[in-house]
Amino acid sequence: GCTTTKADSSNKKTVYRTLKEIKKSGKINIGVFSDKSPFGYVDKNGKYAGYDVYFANRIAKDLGVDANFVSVEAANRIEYLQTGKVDIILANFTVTKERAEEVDFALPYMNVALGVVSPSNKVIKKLDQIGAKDEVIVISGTTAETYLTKNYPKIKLQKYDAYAEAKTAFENKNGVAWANDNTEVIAFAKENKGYTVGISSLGDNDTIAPAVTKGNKTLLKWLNDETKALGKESFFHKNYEKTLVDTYGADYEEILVVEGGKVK
Amino acid sequence: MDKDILVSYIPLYKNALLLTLKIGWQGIGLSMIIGLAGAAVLHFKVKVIKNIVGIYVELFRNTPLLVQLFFIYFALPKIGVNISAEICGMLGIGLLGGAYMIETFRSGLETIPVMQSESALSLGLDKRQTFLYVILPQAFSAVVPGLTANIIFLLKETSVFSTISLMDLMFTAKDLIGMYAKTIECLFLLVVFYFIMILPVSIIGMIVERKTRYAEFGD
Amino acid sequence: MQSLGIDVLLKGSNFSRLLQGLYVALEISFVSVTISILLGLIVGVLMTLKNPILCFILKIYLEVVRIIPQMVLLFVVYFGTTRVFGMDLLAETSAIIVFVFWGVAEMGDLVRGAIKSIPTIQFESAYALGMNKFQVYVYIILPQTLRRLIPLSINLITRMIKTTSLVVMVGIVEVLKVAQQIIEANRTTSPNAAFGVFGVVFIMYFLICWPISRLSIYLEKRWA
Amino acid sequence: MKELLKVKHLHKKFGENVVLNDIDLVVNKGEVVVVIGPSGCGKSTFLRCLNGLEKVQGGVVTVDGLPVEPDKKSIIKLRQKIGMVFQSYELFPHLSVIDNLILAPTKVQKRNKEEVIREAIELLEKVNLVEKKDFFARQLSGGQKQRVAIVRALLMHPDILLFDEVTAALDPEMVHEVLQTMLNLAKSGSTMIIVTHEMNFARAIADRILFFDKGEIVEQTDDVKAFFEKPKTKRAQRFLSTFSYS
Amino acid sequence: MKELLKVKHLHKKFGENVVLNDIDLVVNKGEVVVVIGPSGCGKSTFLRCLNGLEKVQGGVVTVDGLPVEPDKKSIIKLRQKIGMVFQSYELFPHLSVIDNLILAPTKVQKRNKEEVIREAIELLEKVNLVEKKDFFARQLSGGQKQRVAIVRALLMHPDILLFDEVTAALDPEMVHEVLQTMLNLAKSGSTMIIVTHEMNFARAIADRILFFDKGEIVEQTDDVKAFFEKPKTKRAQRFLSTFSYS
Ligand SMILES: Nc1ncnc2c1ncn2[C@@H]1O[C@H](COP(=O)(O)OP(=O)(O)OP(=O)(O)O)[C@@H](O)[C@H]1O
Ligand SMILES: Nc1ncnc2c1ncn2[C@@H]1O[C@H](COP(=O)(O)OP(=O)(O)OP(=O)(O)O)[C@@H](O)[C@H]1O
Ligand SMILES: [Mg+2]
Ligand SMILES: [Mg+2]
Repeated sequence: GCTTTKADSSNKKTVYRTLKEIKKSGKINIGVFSDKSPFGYVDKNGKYAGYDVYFANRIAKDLGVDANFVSVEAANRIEYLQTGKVDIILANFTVTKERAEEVDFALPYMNVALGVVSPSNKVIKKLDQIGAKDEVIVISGTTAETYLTKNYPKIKLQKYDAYAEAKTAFENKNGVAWANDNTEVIAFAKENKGYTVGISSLGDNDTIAPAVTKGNKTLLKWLNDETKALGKESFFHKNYEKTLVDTYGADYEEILVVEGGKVK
Repeated sequence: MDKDILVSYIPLYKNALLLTLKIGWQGIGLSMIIGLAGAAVLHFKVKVIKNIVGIYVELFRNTPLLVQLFFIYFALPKIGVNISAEICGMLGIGLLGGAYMIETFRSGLETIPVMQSESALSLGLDKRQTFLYVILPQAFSAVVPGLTANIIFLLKETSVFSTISLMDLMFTAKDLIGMYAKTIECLFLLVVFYFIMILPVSIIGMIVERKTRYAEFGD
Repeated sequence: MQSLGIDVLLKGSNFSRLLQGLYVALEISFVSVTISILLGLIVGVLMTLKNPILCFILKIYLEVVRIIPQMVLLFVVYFGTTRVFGMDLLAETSAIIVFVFWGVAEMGDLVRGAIKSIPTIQFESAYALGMNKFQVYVYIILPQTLRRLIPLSINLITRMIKTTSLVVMVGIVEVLKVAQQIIEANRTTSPNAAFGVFGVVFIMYFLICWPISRLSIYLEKRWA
Repeated sequence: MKELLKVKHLHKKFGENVVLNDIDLVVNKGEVVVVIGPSGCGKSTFLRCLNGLEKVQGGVVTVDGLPVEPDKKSIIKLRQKIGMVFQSYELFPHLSVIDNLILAPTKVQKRNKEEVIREAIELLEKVNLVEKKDFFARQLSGGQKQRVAIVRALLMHPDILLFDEVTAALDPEMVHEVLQTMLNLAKSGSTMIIVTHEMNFARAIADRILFFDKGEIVEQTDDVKAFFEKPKTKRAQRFLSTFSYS
Repeated sequence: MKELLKVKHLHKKFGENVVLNDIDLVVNKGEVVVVIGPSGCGKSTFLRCLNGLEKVQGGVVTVDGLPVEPDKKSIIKLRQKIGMVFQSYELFPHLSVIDNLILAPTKVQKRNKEEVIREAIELLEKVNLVEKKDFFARQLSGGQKQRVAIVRALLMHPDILLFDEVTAALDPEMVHEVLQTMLNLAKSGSTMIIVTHEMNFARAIADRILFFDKGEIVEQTDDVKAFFEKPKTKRAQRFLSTFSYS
């Protein structure tokens, strides 16, 4: 909004920290989810872990600084960047037009496609099968929610805050289907009998990317260079094998991973 | 702040307001019934039930609504009781509110001098009539400020409805911010709609308090 | 339904993290409650002084606090101060500011009510003894209001403790957030963990708040 | 003469504290009994026992032959035979004068509302309060409140009226109004038991004096004049002497 | 004789309601003035004006030559010269008897605590309450409370004492105790203004009687005996007649 620009112009000092300042301080603040396994979560030893965090740790290492993780919510990711309270958001942040107006996205490091899972006895294969009274379960702040809200405004969404609640609700038959990242729904169908993924890839392929405060050119450039460089050593494949393979299996590695910032 | 965005969000907020009001007020209605019944039980010192009411109050007053809702909504279906999110929200507010209301009504009843019930009894009114015609109407005036505070508190507590997928005002705001990143506009609208929801309660509370002040003191 | 997932709490440092989260919640609420009570006493006294402008301002303050959701206040204090003034408050500080802002208003109103319930004759007999306003409040009125305040403020305190779960919005990891983290981290291995973990959180809150409300009943009886 | 109220071996304790010790009394129809005695001697408690507001530890109270038992259903019926007026706070502040008056007759005795209102207004006229019928308690003076309370008790057509220091909270001129009302009732043949500290009034109204001390009836006499001039017991002498100053 | 208190052309209104109308009065050292009159005539308001608890609309009150002005700083000092005892609820319930007594002398007059305690105990002995010194107000009877309130006022060494119906809420025997205490004070030469409804007491203690009606002094006399036997004004005659019953 306009307030951001106003704040930017009225304060001589910029809200963000340049690459130099970060390096000098010896610490980088990275906003990650702390309860979105397997992307960003806290393991049983109290350490941040997951696909996003693995990347974040590498960033800190290559910058030669310590990583300071900040637990963010879907609703405050943008605010954290715009006030410079974190330097980078690495919180499963899907690139969208609206968000790109507020923050700067670096090169992507992952794909998301959506999938829809439904009970095997009433499989939803096409979205127009969903009746006017039926409700589809989504998790608030995810790509599925954004996508369905925008492209299928008629479909009634039942929104939950967290995975555990969405899952329990789905099991309790509170919705006819559950839309989420396709990896998630596939994994769910694999683990739970009686459910089928009727739609395994929906809409355009969106990407997930790190984000920095708008205008933080030095950090953005460094991140892009870093992503490209990491591509040479297949870093994100390694990341996948470390953090995601247990949940999604090896089949999805090629579909999900974006290596070197280049979307296929 | 972007006017177009504000305008385009208003319908969503309006729906959320209606839902919050609907469930909130049903819950508040329930909480008042529970509050009155519970306070009556404590007032009449009904054996056994009195203790149950006591345990209920302690349990619901001292634990977060979020967790209460979670159990009502997610645990009950596991044992075969299925209730819709709306009813669950209403129950949650009603049960939490009931615990607070009992306390409020009880303290209101205690402000009525014993002499009042004694003079009612000596006129031949029975306990029920004394409670209904003499004690309760008077307690009401003492209770109004507490009641107003409780109602506002309960309307605001609807913000934890996100756990059970009810799109109340707070959840709508958080959700829109998460999707479209317009934090300031969303929070602004949130405050505006809370204002619309809560200010009338405050004002009505003040008016009712003035109208029902029978006691000898006050201005 | 397999295990209710209480076992996930025994893994690694999970349980101690939950306790740590509880500690964070209690720390913030304890500090906020203490400051709120002290400032609330002053604001409550100010509300009873017959100064129309002051009364009006305080009335508006109370209504504002009642209407604006605490989450918005958190955003305003934590992010807003940075945006507008370029200040960088700690998340904990912001949380305490917001809770104090809220607590002082509510406490002040309780104090006002309690002072109003003290018979005028108490003020007058103190004045008649040659005391000044300050002495009357400190020696006569406030000590008498404290007793009436106990049950009411205990309600406020338990509510404040429960409301601290909002602080996740400014990145503070308190007990409910830790619970979410544990549930999520184990979502594949222990899908029902939510019930067990939330159950434990339920008990934890109860074990904290219940003694406080017992204490109030005890004090109320003792001082009656 | 009809025996209306009978008390036999009444015992009342609060915890270990004996408040009424073996009280016997018979009140006949039309009689005015005045109870006096030092503070804390049990006068109020005695009236409250007659009305079933207190549980007793021994003895019986009968009104018109029926026993007064606080926890029985029958108490509701019995209380309608006994009107009681207290020292203070006795009007219901949330009701107007007329609503205070008709509440019990219509709700308890289920009498016709119009008829009760008509009777209420007649009685209000007798105590000069008819123009206050739509006022609330807080808008009345203390003396007016007490007169309304008396009318309220009368409207139930009780067989016997109990008055517990009804003028203790009033100013002298209001005391006068209220006591005058009671004197008129006495003249019209009402049966009454009156607790009072107004010795001049006691002397004027009483058919019989009961002097209580420490939960016992220390002196009881129909010769009211003689009692006030020279009571038989030392205790009553001492008590009466406190009403003069040196 | 020293003029201690002087009231000149005192006017007091509540809104449009004139409560005190052009009151003049001089009280000399050692004098006991008793104020009587019907309820609502302005007696309490009058005492409250003397003490600066009410703002006045006209006239001056001086104590020992100094003007009583409610909003001035000087009022704090002046009030120490004027002791006041109210009808009821006057002890501070959160403090023990002794703490009630020493609060003002130590905090307001900054006197030495030990010395104040010693004096307090002496005075408590005089009113037979020394063994209650560590009790709280709720543990005392009404009469005991009022005697403590009187001691509390005395401990400030006031030049003049104001009593506003201090016995109105008490039982006869307690009334007696308290009035006896006041009689003793009068004998020891204290200057007092007393509002009371106890006519026997007024007669016994007064050096001068002021009869108030509708905010004015209707009758004022030093011949106390004559006033009670046959007051000069019709109004006072009617007032006194309410204390007897037909
Ligand atoms: N509810 C109660 N619990 C315990 N003791 C009580 C209770 N009510 C009265 N008493 C005690 O019983 C005794 C008699 O009290 P009661 O009120 O009958 O006296 P009274 O003669 O009416 O006195 P007064 O003239 O002051 O009204 C007193 O010692 C009193 O302390
Ligand atoms: N704070 C007040 N506001 C308005 N009117 C008042 C106030 N206080 C007293 N009055 C009025 O002033 C008049 C005098 O009251 P005051 O209390 O002085 O009478 P009083 O002679 O002491 O009567 P009583 O014998 O009943 O104590 C009354 O008409 C009363 O209604
Ligand atoms: Mg009594
Ligand atoms: Mg008076």
